[in-house]
Amino acid sequence: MATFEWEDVKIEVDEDGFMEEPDVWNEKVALALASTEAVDELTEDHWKVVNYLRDYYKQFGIAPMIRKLCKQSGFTLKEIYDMFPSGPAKGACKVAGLPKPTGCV
Amino acid sequence: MATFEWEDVKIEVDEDGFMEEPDVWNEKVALALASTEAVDELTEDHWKVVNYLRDYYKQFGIAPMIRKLCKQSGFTLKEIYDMFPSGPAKGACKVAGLPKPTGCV
Amino acid sequence: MADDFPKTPLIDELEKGPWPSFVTEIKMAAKDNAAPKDLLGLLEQSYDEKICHWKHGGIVGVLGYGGGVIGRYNDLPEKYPNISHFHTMRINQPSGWYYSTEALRKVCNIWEKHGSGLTNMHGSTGDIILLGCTTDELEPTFQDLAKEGFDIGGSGSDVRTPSCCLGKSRCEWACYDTMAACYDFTQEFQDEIHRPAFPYKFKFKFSGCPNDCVASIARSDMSIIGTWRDDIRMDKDAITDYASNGMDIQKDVVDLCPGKCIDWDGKELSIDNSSCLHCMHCINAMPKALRPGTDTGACILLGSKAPIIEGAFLSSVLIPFIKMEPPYQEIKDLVEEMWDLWCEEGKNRERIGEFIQRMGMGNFLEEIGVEPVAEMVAHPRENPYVFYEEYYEEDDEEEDGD
Amino acid sequence: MADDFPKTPLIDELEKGPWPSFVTEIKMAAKDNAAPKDLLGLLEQSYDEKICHWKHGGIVGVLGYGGGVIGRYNDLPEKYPNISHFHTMRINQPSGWYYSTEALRKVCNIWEKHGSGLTNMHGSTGDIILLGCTTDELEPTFQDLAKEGFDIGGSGSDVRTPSCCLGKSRCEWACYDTMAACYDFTQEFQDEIHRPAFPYKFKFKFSGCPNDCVASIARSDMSIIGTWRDDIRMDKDAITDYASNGMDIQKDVVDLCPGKCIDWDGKELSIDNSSCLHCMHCINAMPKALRPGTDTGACILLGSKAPIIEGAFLSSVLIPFIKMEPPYQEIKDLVEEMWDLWCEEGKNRERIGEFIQRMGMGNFLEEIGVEPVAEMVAHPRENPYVFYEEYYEEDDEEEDGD
Amino acid sequence: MVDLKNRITDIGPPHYEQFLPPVIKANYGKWKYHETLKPGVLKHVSETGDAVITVRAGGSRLMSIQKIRMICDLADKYCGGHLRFTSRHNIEFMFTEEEKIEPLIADLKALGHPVGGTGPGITSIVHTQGWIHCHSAATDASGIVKSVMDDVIGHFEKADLPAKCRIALACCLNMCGAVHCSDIAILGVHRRPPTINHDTLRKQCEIPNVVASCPTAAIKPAEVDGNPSVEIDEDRCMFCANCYTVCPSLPLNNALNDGVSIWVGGKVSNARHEPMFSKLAIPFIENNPPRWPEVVGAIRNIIDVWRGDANKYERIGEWIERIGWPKFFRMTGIEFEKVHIDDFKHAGLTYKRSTHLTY
Amino acid sequence: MVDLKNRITDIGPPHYEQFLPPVIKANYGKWKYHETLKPGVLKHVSETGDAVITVRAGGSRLMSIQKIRMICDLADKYCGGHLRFTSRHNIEFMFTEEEKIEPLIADLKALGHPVGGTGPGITSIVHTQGWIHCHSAATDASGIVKSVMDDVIGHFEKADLPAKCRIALACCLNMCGAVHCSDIAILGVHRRPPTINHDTLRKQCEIPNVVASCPTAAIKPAEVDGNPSVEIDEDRCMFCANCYTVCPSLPLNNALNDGVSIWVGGKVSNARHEPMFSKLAIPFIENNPPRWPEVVGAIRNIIDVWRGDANKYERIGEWIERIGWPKFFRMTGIEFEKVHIDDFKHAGLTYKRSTHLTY
Ligand code: SRM
Ligand code: SRM
Ligand code: SRM
Ligand code: SRM
Ligand code: SF4
Ligand code: SF4
Ligand code: SF4
Ligand code: SF4
Ligand code: SF4
Ligand code: SF4
Ligand code: SF4
Ligand code: SF4
Repeated sequence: MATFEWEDVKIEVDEDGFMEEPDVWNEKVALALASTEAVDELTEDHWKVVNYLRDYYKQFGIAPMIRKLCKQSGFTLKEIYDMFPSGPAKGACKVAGLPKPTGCV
Repeated sequence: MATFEWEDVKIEVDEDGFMEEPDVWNEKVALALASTEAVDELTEDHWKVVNYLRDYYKQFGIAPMIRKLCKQSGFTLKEIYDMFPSGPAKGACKVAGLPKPTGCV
Repeated sequence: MADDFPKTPLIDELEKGPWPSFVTEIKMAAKDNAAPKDLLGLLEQSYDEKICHWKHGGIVGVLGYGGGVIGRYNDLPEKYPNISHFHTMRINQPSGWYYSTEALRKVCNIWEKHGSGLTNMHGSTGDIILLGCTTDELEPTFQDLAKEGFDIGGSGSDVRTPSCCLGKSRCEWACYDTMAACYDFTQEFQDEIHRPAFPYKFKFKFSGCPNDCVASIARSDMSIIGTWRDDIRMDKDAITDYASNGMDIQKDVVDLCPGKCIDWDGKELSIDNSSCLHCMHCINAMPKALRPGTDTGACILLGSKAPIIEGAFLSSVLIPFIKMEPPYQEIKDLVEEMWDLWCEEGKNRERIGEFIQRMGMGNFLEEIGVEPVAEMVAHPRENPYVFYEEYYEEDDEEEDGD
Repeated sequence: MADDFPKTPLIDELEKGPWPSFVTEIKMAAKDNAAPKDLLGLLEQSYDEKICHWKHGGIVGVLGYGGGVIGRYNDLPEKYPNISHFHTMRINQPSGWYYSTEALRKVCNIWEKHGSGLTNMHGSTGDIILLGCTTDELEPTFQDLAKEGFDIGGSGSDVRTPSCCLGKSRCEWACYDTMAACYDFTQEFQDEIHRPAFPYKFKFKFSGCPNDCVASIARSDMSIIGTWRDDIRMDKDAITDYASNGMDIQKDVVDLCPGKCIDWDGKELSIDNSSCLHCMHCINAMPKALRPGTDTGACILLGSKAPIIEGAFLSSVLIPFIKMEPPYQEIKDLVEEMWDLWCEEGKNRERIGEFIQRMGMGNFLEEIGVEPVAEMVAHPRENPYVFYEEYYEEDDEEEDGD
Repeated sequence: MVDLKNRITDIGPPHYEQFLPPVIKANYGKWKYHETLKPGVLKHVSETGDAVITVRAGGSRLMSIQKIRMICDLADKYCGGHLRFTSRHNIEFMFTEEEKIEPLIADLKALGHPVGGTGPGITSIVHTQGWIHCHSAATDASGIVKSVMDDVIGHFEKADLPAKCRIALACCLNMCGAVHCSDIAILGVHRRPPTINHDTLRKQCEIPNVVASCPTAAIKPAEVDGNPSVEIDEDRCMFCANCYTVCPSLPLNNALNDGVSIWVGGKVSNARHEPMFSKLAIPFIENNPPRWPEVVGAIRNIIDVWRGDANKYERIGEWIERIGWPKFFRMTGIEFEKVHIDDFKHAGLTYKRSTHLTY
Repeated sequence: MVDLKNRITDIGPPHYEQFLPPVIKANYGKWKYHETLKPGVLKHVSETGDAVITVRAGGSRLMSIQKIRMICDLADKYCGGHLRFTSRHNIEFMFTEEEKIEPLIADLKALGHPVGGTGPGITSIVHTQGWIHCHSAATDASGIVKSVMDDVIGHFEKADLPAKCRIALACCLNMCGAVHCSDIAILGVHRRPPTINHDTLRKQCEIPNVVASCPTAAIKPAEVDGNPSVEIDEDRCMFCANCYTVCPSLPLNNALNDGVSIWVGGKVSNARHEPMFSKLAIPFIENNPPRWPEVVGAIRNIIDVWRGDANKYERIGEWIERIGWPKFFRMTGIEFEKVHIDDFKHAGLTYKRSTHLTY
């Protein structure tokens, strides 16, 4: 466990930089986390992805499968990688404050 | 479908003498049906079996397995055959106004 | 009476041809009996409409018994009143299906008096099937038969009528006395045959050797199949005779031996009996030369059945070898043991084979107190999903159950 | 530096004995690098405590890729700080694992600069495994490697690094060019290798003949195994040589042929090629005399995997025979077809083999537009539970779907 | 009223010993070997030197008491009043004098009963009730059996096949004919999901049992017109009729859709190969009474192809195992279809998991 | 900051052609036959008359860059700067001059790398990470492998077995070593149900996925101390660790209970017999580092018994199929136990469904 600071944000993160306490997520935190994933700013498109992930997670308790994410958000996988260079799992889920994806490694 | 009459009881029965409308069952009907199954009178023991069958059916929507019937009612299978010579399925279930047992033939 | 037979152009076609005709049989019976006559009409109608006209179920019987009669009503009772009731009775055949004509004629007479005059000799479980009578005639038929020494067989969730190959009565290969064992078990379990109390049916079949002439491995919850443990008996001269009579021993015997344990050098046959799988093939092929050994007994297998519901099963080995001597107590004890378990934990309409599979054979064996042996499996497990039953706790000295 | 190695009496035992020692390798690397030194300590502790000290998961990677790096942290970072991060990178090996020393040395140099200096040559999927570096070094390592022409392989729910036997490069039996095909497919599916988007992993393995030297039938979702359709090529003189050199052709070849289609009369070998099962045995046994035919191609099978979760699978036949010619379009189209279906309907962590089994192979074939053929099954169904798909209604003229 | 006290019950079957022919009784357990004098005629020789001749006659299984009496007449005439039936409902006459063989065969012939059924041939077909007595039948039993036997009787009388060929018929998936392990099996199949009689279901059936009966979970409880009943997802139905067995209000019988499927390659004996299940060959043939020519033809075709290609002792399943299923389909001209591929519990194990293929 | 624009990506592996030794390149696709000059040394002859010698050296798989460089030195010295690795991580040196064979072997020996692994013998063990790199390992990989290879190296160098014997190791049920089809497989097993870290589970794991991950439905959602978590029915757990894979808060690793099981009789090739799965031989052996003598001994025993009884070309699974499993257990002295009997999905098909038994 480590503490990650960015501007006035100060959160606990694990070794991979995922939030330890997803409850304290807010939009500022998202910006802070984005900065670690080679995302310079969060555009409307970014937020669309982030919000979809958060909604899905709230409803089902799990992250959506990537195919579903693309379909529902309307972005191709390539576009998602363009937005989040470290990809939907490491990049987008981290920014969205979801638990660290497992299993699919 | 046929009509079966005994004393003042008059009920519709199928070819095997099982009630067509189990809802109209009452104790008098039980006596009437018993008369067709070589049961002369319904003793306390008979009623114990009949009532167990009815209760079980009401609760679970099925007739109990014979093993269960014996265990719960406290009678051996032999005793049940002594009471209901045509046996638990044909004899006791009929008297208790249950649907005709199937499948186990 | 023959001329008031119904018109049956379709099924009349089945009187043609060389094989014995069941239609002719029904007509024969119909000469003296109204029921078969109606049956002809009903059958013709089925042939015309391509559908059967029998209704589901029917629960009728004789007093004191819960099984042995299959109730049956047709769905056109006005049209075919003489078979509006048409129940069959299953009569327990004698071991090996041997009869005196005297006994058979008595059965015929009783059935002439009470029933349709039609039979199946025999049903596929093995009973004499008395095909068709009314509810009222069940009890009288039963009692008349009982007086002649016949009893009713099984139906419903009970022990079904056991059956056996003719075994020692006429077969040189019988490794135990199937007819005696079948009779003994049938008598032992009269109560279980007549008063259904199981989750589902239970069948015994006794075959004298692995040729399995009553198909026990495919059709019985407990299959008792004769076999031997010592060496195949061999008559060398008879082998030479087969060879000189033109038998291709290499091709027809050696190459087909599944144990790959026979050698034929053109003169002498030798068998590595320790690798023999007791399949019977070499013996079947050379009955005058080879015979099973003399340390004979049976292999006991469990669980075969038709496909409803988990799919068809073949029986599988429970006891690789056991001597078969009356009163077969060890086997009977085991049977009681497993019935207790099955009755306690089995689901409705769950055959014992399905039950074993659901609870796991290992657990089943443990419950009935039989040691697992490698003979029970075609091969050990392929998946690593092992229910190891104990584990150590950090502060344990001992092993701990979970 | 060697003298400040941790004390490792347990694992030191593994430096003894004739087989090359991985402990020695770690020590070699530890001479110039702190990470392997910590690894020695950690490993010794594991050996002492009989438990591993790596934590679950870790999600790290390089930019633009979703896979190819396995994140790993130890659970005693204070004690072993130099391996507190110890991620591995999977580097896509060249087809057939051929290298020039020049290229290999470059990889070594890069890994010396950025990583632990430890590798697996190779991982069991086939990659070069660069064993252990910190998060910060991932991207630089990747870019340095890329500059030398190397790229990262698969991990996660993507296409895994394809691999192949050496095929035509050195094997006389290769029925198609495995190395070319493997390279071609790898290039074709770069996106699918690097950006996980499937329900679960998907592996390709290419073997040149049924000997299957990359174990494709056991370890790949799609197994592409070379075979032939025409007659086995035969050099009669070479057969005679084998015989005269003492080979027992009857016992060692004929008797072991699973197609039972070889005859040997002591002089001539003849093969009934229409019954040949293309198992390779006779060819393996007499490489100088027999060879696969010349009408060669591949058999394509689907679905093998390790046991998690439905139990282990072997691949099963999808296309009994297909010519293997670049650009392999027919196969690639089929692959896309089935990925679409699997991605649409597959469950999370459901391999394609499990998916096929869950939806039924018949339905699967229908969806991907492949005709069922008898070659796909070991045998037709044994159970009668057939989903007949259409039935007639009473008032229909036509057949009706339900 | 029945006299409950003095009824005879639980006596079991008569003891077999009283029925044994004297030579059988005398040599019980002493038999040494046998030979086949001609198809349908066996001779068993005892250690004691005694021998018994057996003549096996084809039975029709469904027999009138009139016929049984005629058979008894023959047994009285030739066998001292003894006879037996076999496990496949043939009739066996046993005696010691070889010279009785031909007269008995002639008498049997006159009665319409062929002699045969031994050795590498076809014996009587194990079968079931069909339209004669069962409510569940998707086809008739006796009619098809008669039609097939009329066609293959030559193999009953001559025993001229590579090996035994056991045919069985069951008129529904309950498989009372135990067709699951036969060289050739004829199986009646329904192909239309049950129709629901909501009216009677309520009274006749135990809904939890009905729901539980369905192996594919196609049946769900439902309220219909205010009454408890069930609904069925027809796409999930594979026509096993288990629901019908436990509930009369769910009949599957349907004249337009019922018919017959053909299965091959099962066996029971342990001889050579272990016992095997029958496998699907022809998924569906429409009912075509009275003589089901398509079924008869299909079986004839399978037998002929097998007979032409198999080695001695090779039963149908063993033959197919040697040549492979693809060849079986090629040689018989039967089309391989989607439904041949298993999709029940063990389906995966039936997929071809090797490259052992012929082309 | 990384320069996102100018990064090189998706180039795939280098093309193999540039790495092929000249003789390989020249004769690509033209090979005619091969022979084995001695264990570990193959000679492939081309249609063109060319020939290539291959010397195969045992690799340790886990290699330092230092070692790789030394290997490269040898490849430079003998092979014009080319080398390859095999699908079982051995190292192959290829050249055309037979006289180089012995010097190369001597140099390899000096480096600690034995030559062999061809033909009917033992080659390198396919294995996995174990305590070197994986979180899931129930045993170490490299340590057992080294210990076993030290013991069986004779069969690597001599190829003196009835047939190939492929050994594989996987340190947990994920079976990255793909041990499911090996002649002998060593499999790390957990034997204690997961311990639940309720505290972290809430944050780290997707509970629906965790519940769904368990093949035996042992895991149920539960509230613990007011927080969502799961509970596990320990009796239903068979230690597959699938839950652990999807959720770090459910570790199964346990020093007291982890260990090794031994499996036999699998194969991959289609030669003779179709590919086969490995079957359970020894359910559990405790971890005994650093040299796991019980595991080494168990494998030695199986190899010796097989070697003593098998026919030429008979791999372990083929041998057992011939002699039968009962004999395998009798001959190896391994005890047959309850856990050998399958109780997973296809269990019924693994029961012995015939009387084909030896006594
Ligand atoms: C009469 C007989 C067929 C015949 O014509 O020979 C028969 C007839 C019936 N069988 Fe059977 N079975 C008959 C032997 C068999 C056999 C063969 C055997 O015993 O060797 C089997 C397959 C082996 C087995 O036990 O699995 C058999 C497997 C079934 C099944 C499926 C059982 C299963 O577990 O899969 C049912 C369904 C049921 O029990 O509800 C069944 C149910 C029935 C019922 C009672 C129909 C029903 O669901 O109510 C049939 C009554 C027909 C009628 O109206 O007469 N019958 N049944 C056979 C009994 C005659 C006798 O006693 O000698
Ligand atoms: C590195 C490697 C083992 C090795 O030492 O060689 C490996 C290592 C892991 N495998 Fe694997 N697998 C490796 C080849 C395999 C193979 C063999 C193959 O590809 O031929 C298999 C069996 C074949 C198959 O695909 O089924 C394999 C079947 C699994 C599974 C079970 C998959 C299944 O469907 O049953 C898992 C579990 C998972 O996916 O969550 C798994 C998961 C893992 C993970 C990622 C552990 C996890 O759950 O997170 C391991 C990371 C270890 C580490 O820390 O380095 N690994 N894994 C192999 C990859 C090296 C390479 O890229 O060359
Ligand atoms: C009479 C009968 C037993 C009984 O108690 O009724 C019987 C009697 C004999 N059987 Fe059988 N078998 C009888 C049903 C069976 C069955 C059961 C069945 O068909 O339902 C089988 C298992 C069939 C299967 O595997 O599907 C059976 C499989 C055998 C075999 C093994 C054949 C094989 O190669 O697979 C032999 C050995 C042989 O014929 O070489 C055999 C051999 C014999 C012998 C030679 C035994 C002897 O030494 O006397 C008997 C006369 C042979 C013959 O008919 O050619 N008997 N035999 C049955 C006659 C039925 C009938 O009327 O046709
Ligand atoms: C180099 C390699 C391919 C590669 O691209 O790397 C290879 C190369 C050859 N294999 Fe292999 N096989 C190689 C892995 C395999 C594998 C895969 C595995 O073990 O994981 C198999 C499947 C093993 C299995 O069935 O479990 C394999 C099953 C065979 C067979 C079939 C053996 C059998 O009887 O079952 C042969 C034929 C033979 O040896 O007679 C064969 C034959 C050959 C030949 C003779 C082919 C040829 O003509 O060149 C090659 C040298 C033989 C030798 O080693 O004795 N190769 N071979 C692999 C060497 C691995 C190693 O370092 O030991
Ligand atoms: S099973 Fe064996 S003992 Fe019984 S009749 Fe058949 S061959 Fe004879
Ligand atoms: S009984 Fe069967 S296994 Fe035994 S020797 Fe004879 S043919 Fe071989
Ligand atoms: S799989 Fe066949 S073609 Fe490839 S290396 Fe092995 S033997 Fe040669
Ligand atoms: S390849 Fe195999 S099946 Fe074909 S002839 Fe050779 S040994 Fe027989
Ligand atoms: S097979 Fe079916 S239809 Fe035929 S008798 Fe048995 S239960 Fe009735
Ligand atoms: S016939 Fe079988 S599958 Fe169809 S609804 Fe009834 S029980 Fe279910
Ligand atoms: S087998 Fe298990 S422990 Fe070993 S590397 Fe693979 S996932 Fe890790
Ligand atoms: S280890 Fe496997 S069986 Fe045990 S709880 Fe976890 S997922 Fe379930």
